[in-house]
Amino acid sequence: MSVTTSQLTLAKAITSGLRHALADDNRVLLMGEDIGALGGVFRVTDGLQKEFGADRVMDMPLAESAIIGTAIGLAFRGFRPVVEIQFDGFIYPGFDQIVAQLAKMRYRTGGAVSMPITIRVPYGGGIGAVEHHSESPEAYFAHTAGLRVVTCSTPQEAHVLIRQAIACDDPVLFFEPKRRYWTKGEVTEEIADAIPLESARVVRDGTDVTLVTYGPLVATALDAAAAAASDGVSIEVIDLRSLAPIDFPTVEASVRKTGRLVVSHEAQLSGGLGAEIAAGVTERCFNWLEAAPARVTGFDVPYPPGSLEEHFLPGLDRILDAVDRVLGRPNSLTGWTE
Amino acid sequence: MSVTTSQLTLAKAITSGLRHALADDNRVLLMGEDIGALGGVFRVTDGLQKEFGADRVMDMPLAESAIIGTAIGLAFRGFRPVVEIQFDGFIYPGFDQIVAQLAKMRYRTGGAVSMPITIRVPYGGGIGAVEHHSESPEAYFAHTAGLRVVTCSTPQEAHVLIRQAIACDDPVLFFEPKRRYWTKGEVTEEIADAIPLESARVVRDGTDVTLVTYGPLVATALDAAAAAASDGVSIEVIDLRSLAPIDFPTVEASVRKTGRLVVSHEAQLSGGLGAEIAAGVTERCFNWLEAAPARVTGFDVPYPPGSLEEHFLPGLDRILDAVDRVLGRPNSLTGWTE
Amino acid sequence: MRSTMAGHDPRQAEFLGQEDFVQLVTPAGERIPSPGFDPWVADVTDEQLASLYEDLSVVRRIDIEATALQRQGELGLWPPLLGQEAAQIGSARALRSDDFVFTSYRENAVAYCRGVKITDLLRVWRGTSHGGWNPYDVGMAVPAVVIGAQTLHATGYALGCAKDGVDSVAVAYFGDGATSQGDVNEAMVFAATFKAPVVFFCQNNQWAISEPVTLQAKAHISERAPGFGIPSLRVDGNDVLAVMAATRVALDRARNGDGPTFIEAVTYRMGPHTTSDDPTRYRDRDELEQWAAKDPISRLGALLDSKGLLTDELTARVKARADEVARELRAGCLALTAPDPLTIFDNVYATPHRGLDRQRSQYAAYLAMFDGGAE
Amino acid sequence: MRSTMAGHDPRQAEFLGQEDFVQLVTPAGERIPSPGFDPWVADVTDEQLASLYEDLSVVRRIDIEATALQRQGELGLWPPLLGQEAAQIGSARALRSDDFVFTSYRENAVAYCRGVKITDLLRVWRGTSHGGWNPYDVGMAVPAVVIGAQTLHATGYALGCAKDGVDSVAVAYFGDGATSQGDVNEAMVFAATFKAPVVFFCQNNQWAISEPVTLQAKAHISERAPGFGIPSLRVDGNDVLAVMAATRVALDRARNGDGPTFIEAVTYRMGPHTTSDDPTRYRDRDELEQWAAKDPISRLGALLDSKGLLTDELTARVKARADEVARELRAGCLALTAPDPLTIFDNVYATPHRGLDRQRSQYAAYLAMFDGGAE
Ligand SMILES: Cc1ncc(C[n+]2csc(CCOP(=O)(O)OP(=O)(O)O)c2C)c(N)n1
Ligand SMILES: Cc1ncc(C[n+]2csc(CCOP(=O)(O)OP(=O)(O)O)c2C)c(N)n1
Ligand SMILES: [Mg+2]
Ligand SMILES: [Mg+2]
Repeated sequence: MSVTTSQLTLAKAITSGLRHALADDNRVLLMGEDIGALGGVFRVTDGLQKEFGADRVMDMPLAESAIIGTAIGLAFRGFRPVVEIQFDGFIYPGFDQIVAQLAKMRYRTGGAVSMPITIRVPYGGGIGAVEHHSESPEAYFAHTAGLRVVTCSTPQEAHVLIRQAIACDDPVLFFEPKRRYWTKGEVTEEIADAIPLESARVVRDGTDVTLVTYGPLVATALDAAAAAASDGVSIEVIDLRSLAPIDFPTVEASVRKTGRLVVSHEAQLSGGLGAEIAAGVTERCFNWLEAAPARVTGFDVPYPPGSLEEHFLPGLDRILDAVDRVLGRPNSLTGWTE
Repeated sequence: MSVTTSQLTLAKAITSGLRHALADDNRVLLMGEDIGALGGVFRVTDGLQKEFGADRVMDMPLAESAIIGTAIGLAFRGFRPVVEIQFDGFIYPGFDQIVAQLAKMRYRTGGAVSMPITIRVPYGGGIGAVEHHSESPEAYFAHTAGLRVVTCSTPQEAHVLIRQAIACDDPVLFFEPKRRYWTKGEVTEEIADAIPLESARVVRDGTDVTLVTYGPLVATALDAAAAAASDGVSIEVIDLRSLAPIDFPTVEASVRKTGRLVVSHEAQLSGGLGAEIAAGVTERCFNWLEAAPARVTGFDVPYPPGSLEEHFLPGLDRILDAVDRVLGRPNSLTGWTE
Repeated sequence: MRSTMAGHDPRQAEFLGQEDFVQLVTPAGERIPSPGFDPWVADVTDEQLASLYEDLSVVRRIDIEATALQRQGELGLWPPLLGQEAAQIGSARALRSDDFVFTSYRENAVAYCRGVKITDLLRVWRGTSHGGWNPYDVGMAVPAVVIGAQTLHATGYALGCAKDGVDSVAVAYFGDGATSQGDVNEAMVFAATFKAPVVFFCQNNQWAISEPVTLQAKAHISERAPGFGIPSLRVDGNDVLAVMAATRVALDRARNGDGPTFIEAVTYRMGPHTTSDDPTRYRDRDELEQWAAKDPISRLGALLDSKGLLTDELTARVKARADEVARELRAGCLALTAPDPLTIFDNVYATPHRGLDRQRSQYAAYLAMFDGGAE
Repeated sequence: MRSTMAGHDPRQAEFLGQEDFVQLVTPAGERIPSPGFDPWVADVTDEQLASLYEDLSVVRRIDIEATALQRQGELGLWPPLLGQEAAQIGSARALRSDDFVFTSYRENAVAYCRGVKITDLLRVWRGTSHGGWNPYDVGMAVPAVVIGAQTLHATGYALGCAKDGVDSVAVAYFGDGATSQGDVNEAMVFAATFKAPVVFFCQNNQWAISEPVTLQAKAHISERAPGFGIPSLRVDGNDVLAVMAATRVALDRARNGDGPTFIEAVTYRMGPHTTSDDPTRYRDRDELEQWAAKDPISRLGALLDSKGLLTDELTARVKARADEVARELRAGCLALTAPDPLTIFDNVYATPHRGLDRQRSQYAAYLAMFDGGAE
C-alpha cells in the first residue's frame, strides 16, 4: 500500500484520519449532529456519509446524552463509535453518560466490556464566537478516571492521533483546536511509526525555560519561543498531546535541564491542567527548580464575548511575561503586592 | 432573640441551619428528591415539610437537570432555592444546567439576574455504599467560573456555612461529608460573628508541616496530627471550608512558617484540588518550601466497591507517610524508582 | 381522546388530530371560520390587523438589515428568522407585559415585541455582550444558546408565579430540534406535575441546522405533550391570527390555573440556519418554493387587501417605519464598541471573590505595562 | 387513535385506553379470555405454568434470604423486588438467549432468568464488585444505578442488532420514577427515529423511594410513548401470563423490523425501596393490603389449583428448589471475600496507562511497608 503525503488543513487531516478508520474497520461508525449531508459545521466529516453510507456516518437527533448513551450501547455490541460533539459548550448534556457510564463501564464489568469510543470535540476560543462556542473543558475529563484525553496541534499530529484514538480500546476524549482547523501542513497518512498516544513531544529544543502547552496554544508557544530567542532566551516547547495521562517523564527531563517551567492553556486557571502539571513537576523536580512554575491561562471568568476574548486568551505577550517571571527578570508582577 | 446551643449531629446541624433559613426568609425554598415526607435519605430535611408546608419544601420528580433548571427559573423570579442532590454521583445529569446555566447567568445578563441558589450534595466515601454513592466531584465545580464551592467538617461549621451559603447571592455548591453526618458536636445557632464563607480555618496549630484538607478528612487529619505529635512532629491542620475560591493567604501564612505542605482529599489525584493547592502554594511560597508539596488522595480509578474502599481513601497512615516524605524521613517511596 | 378542536371550547380540548392544524387565514389570504378559535380573535380590530402587518414587515426588515451587516463584517453571526415572523409576532403580541419569556437565539421578533431596544438585539452577535438587555426591563430573558435549557427556566419561573399568587405566565420558545433534548421533556414532566402556568411554544421550522424534523420526531411534535398530561395545539405558524388565537387559549388556561399548554407552530426557516450556514448542501429549492407560497406577510397583506385595508397610506407607513428601524439598527450596530478589557472580570460573582479579584488586579498591572507605550 | 387492543392484532394497535390494562388472570386466579392476547400464550403448557410458578416462588425466596443476609450484616444493602416477581419473570421468560437486557438495580428476577449465578447477584450488595458477572455470558448488562441511563444503552445496542442484521432484541428495564429523566425520553426519541428493535419495559411499582408515581406522571405512563411514535401496552404487572403475552407482542414487533414498543407493567413495590428505607414514613398500610390481594404468586397458585395442578408434589418440588437456592445464596454470600487490594487498579483501562501504573506500583510499595509487620 502506497503512503499518501499531501498538504492538508488540520480539519482535512482529521477527515482523512476518519476515512482511514472507516475503511480499515467496518465496526467504526461516525455519529453526531449535522455530520451527514452537511459534513459537520466545520466540514470535518465532509463527504464521508456519501462515501461510507448513512449507516456508517449517522446524523443523530439533537440530544448529546442520547448520542453518547447510544454509542455506549453500540460499543456493548462490538462497534467502535466516533462521536462528534458540535461545539465544546454542548458536551455538558452528555456529561453523565461520559463520566458515570462511559468512563466506568470497563471497571464496572471487571474488564468484560470494552468502550472503544472516541468523542471528538472542537474546542477553544479565538474565533469570535458567541457564548458556549469557545470553551476548554478538558480538565473535567482529565480528572475523570477511566477516560483518556488527547488533543492535537498540527495537521500531521491530528491525523495520526485521531487514528490512534479510534484504534484505542479505551474511551478517548479527542479535543480539536478549532481555531487551528484551517492551519495547513504536510500530512503523511501513515501511523505505523508514530509515537504512542500517551507521549508528549518536544517541538522546539531549548535550555533556559520549559514551556508546556497543548492544542491551540502550541503555535502561540512556538511564536513566543521564536520571539524569546531573538531576545537571547532559549525556550524548550513541549506539546503535551495526551492530557490524561500526562507524559511526565518527557516534561521532567526538560525541566531538569532548564530548571524553569511555564505552563499555558486557554482553560480557566483554578483547577485547570496547569495546576496538575505544575504540581506534578514540582513533585518530581523540586531540587532542579530555580523558580516556581508559572501558569498562563484563561482567567476564572466565563469565556467572555468575542470582542474581549483577546484579554482572556493567553497570547504571546502574556507567555513572555511569565517567562520573564520564572527567569527573575522584570515582569508585570514585579513589585506587585496582594 | 436568645441563641440556642445544643449537641447536634452534623446532619441535624444542617437541618437546623435550613430551618433558620426558611424561617428568616420566605423566599427560601427547599427542592429535591424524597426531601418531604421522607425527610431525605439522610433525614437532613426531616420535619421541615411539615413545619413549612409542601409549598416551601418540595418533593420534585426524579430528574436532576430539571430540578436545577426549575430552581434557576425560580431564582429568576426572586426565590432563593436550596436544592438537595440525593448523592454525589447523581449530580451529573444536572451538570449542564449547573455549569452552562447557573454558573453563567449573572455574567450573561451583565449582573441583572442573580442566582442565589445553594446545591447541597452529600459526598465522599467511607460508608460502604454501592457505585455512585461515594464520589467527590468538587474539582469539577471548583474549575467552573461563576460558582462557589464550600464544604464543612463539624456540626458547628455545617450549621453556619449552610446559612451563609443560602444567604450568599452567588450560586454555591455545598458539599456535605456524608460519612460525618452522625458526628456529634456543640452547635450555637448564630451566624452574626462567623468568619466569612471564603475563609479557611486553622484547626490545629503546628510548626513542622502544614496539612491542608477539607470535609470528611479534617477529622482524619486531626487524628494524624495527634499521632504525629506523640512522635514529636508538629502538624498545623487547615480546614479549607471554601474550595472555590481557596483562601490562599491562610495557607500561605502557615507554609511560610512550616516550610512543608501536605494536601489531602478523597477525590482522584489527577486534576484534583490538591494540584491547585500545591501549585498555588508553590507560586506564593517557593522560597519558603523545604520540600515539594505532597498530595494524599484517592487514586485515578473509579471509586472502588465498598470492601476495597479503605485502599482508595486517604487514611491516617497514608497521611503520615506523606508527612514523613516532606520531612525527608524514611517513607514508602524511599528508594522507589519509576 | 384525540379530537380536533373545531366546535369545542379549545381550553378543554386535548389536542388536534394528525392532519389538522388551526388555520384562520389561508395562504391566499382568505379568512376561514373556526367556531373554536374565532372568539379568541374576535376583538382584533382592522387597525390591529394593520399593526400586525407592520410588525411582520418591520421584523423582516430587521432580519434583512442584520444579515447585510453580517455580510459587511459588522456582525460575527446572525440567525435569520425569515419565514417565522407570524409565529413569533402572533404569539408575542398575545402576551401581557407582566408575562415572562424565555427564548432561544432566533426569537428576535419576540424580543422586538417585548420592547427590547433595536440595538440591544445586536450585542450578542457583535460580540460585545453575552446578553444584551436587562431581562426585568422587558419581561424576557436573554437568549439561551444551549438547546432546550430555557424550557426548564420557564417552568421554574412559572412555578414562582403560582407561588406568588399572580396570574402572569411564563412562555418558553424553542425549536423542533430542541424537542429531542432531555431538558425539554423534563420540562413537560415538571410543568404537568406542578400545573405550572407555562406555555411551551415550539416553532417547528422543519429544520435543525441540516437535520429535518423527521429525524427528531416520528409523530407530530404536538402529539408529544398529551402523553405528559399537557394539552397541545397544532397551529399554522405562518398565520399570524391563528397563532395569536392559539396563544391566547394557552395563556388563558395558564392564568386560570389550568396549567401548561403546548403549541406547535408549523412554519419554515426560509433562510440559512445562521449566516454561517449553507443550506444548499442539504435541502432542495422545491421545498423552499412550496413554503414561499405560504409566506406569512403576503398572506396577511392579501387579507388586508381583500378588506380594502392595504392602502397606499398603510404601505407607506410600514415602509417608513421599517426604514427608520433599519437605520436605527445600522447606526446602533456601528456604535457598539468593545467594552473595557477589565469588564471581563465583572458580574461573575455578586459578592467580592478573593481569587478573581486578585486576577483582576494582576491583569490590570499587566495591562499597565503597555500603557507606558512599551509593546 | 387510542383504543383497547381487544379484538385487534396487538402488534398493530397503538395503545390502550385510560382504564384498561391487559389482564389474562384475575387476582382470584381466574383465567379470562382476551382475543388479542390469548394467541400469544396459547403455547404455554401446564408444565410451563408450573415452571413459572416455581420461578416466582424461587425469586421471592431469594429476596427473603437476601434481606435476611442484609439484616444479619452480611450484605451492605438489598433492593427487594417483593411484589414485582410476575412483571420480571413474565417478561424475562419471554426472551431468547441472544436478546440482551439492560436493567436497573431491582431486576434480580430478570437476572435469575438470564442465568446469572445466584452468588453473582450478591457481589454488588456485598461490596466486592460493581458488577458481578460477565454481561456476554448471560445477555444481560450489570445493573445501572444512575436512574434511566441504561435505556440509552439498550437503544444503542438495538441499533447494533439492526446493523448486524440479526433479529435479537434489546430490552430496557426501568421504573416509574425513571420516566421523568431526560435520558429515558431521549431513548424514546432515538428508538423511534431509528426504529430500533428495543422493548422499553417499565415496572410501574407506584413508588420511587418515597415519591408516588403521581408526582412523576399526570397521565398513565403508557400514554407517553405514542407521542414519540412508539406503540405502548399497559399490562397487569402482577399477572405473569399477561406480562409474558405483552412482552412477546413487543419482541415480535422488534424482530419483524417494526421497531420499539413500550410496556407499562402495573405492579407494586411491597417492600421498602431498599433495606435502608423506612416506608412507614410515607405510605399507608391500606395501600399495601390492597396490593397484597393482587399478589402475583397466590394468583398463579389459584389458577394452577383451579386446573388441579397445584399438587403436593409441585408444592414440595418448588419448596425444595427454593430451599436449595436459598442455601446456595447464603453459602455463596459468606464465601465472597474482599478482593486483593491492588485489584482497585485493574480494568480502569484496557491498555497500559502511565499515570495509573505508577500509582499502582507506588501503592504496592506502600502496602509492602506493612508486610514487615511495621504498622
Ligand atoms: C445542546 C446543544 N447542542 C447543539 C447545539 C448546536 N446547535 C445550535 S442550533 C442547533 C439546531 C437547533 O434546531 P431547532 O431546535 O429546530 O431550532 P432552530 O435553529 O430551527 O430555530 C444546533 C444543533 C446547541 N446550541 N446546543
Ligand atoms: C440520577 C439518579 N438520581 C437519583 C438516584 C437515587 N435513587 C435511587 S433509586 C431512586 C428511585 C427510583 O424509582 P423508580 O425508577 O420508580 O424505580 P424503583 O426503585 O421503584 O424500582 C432514586 C431517586 C439515582 N439512583 N439516580
Ligand atoms: Mg428548527
Ligand atoms: Mg418505582
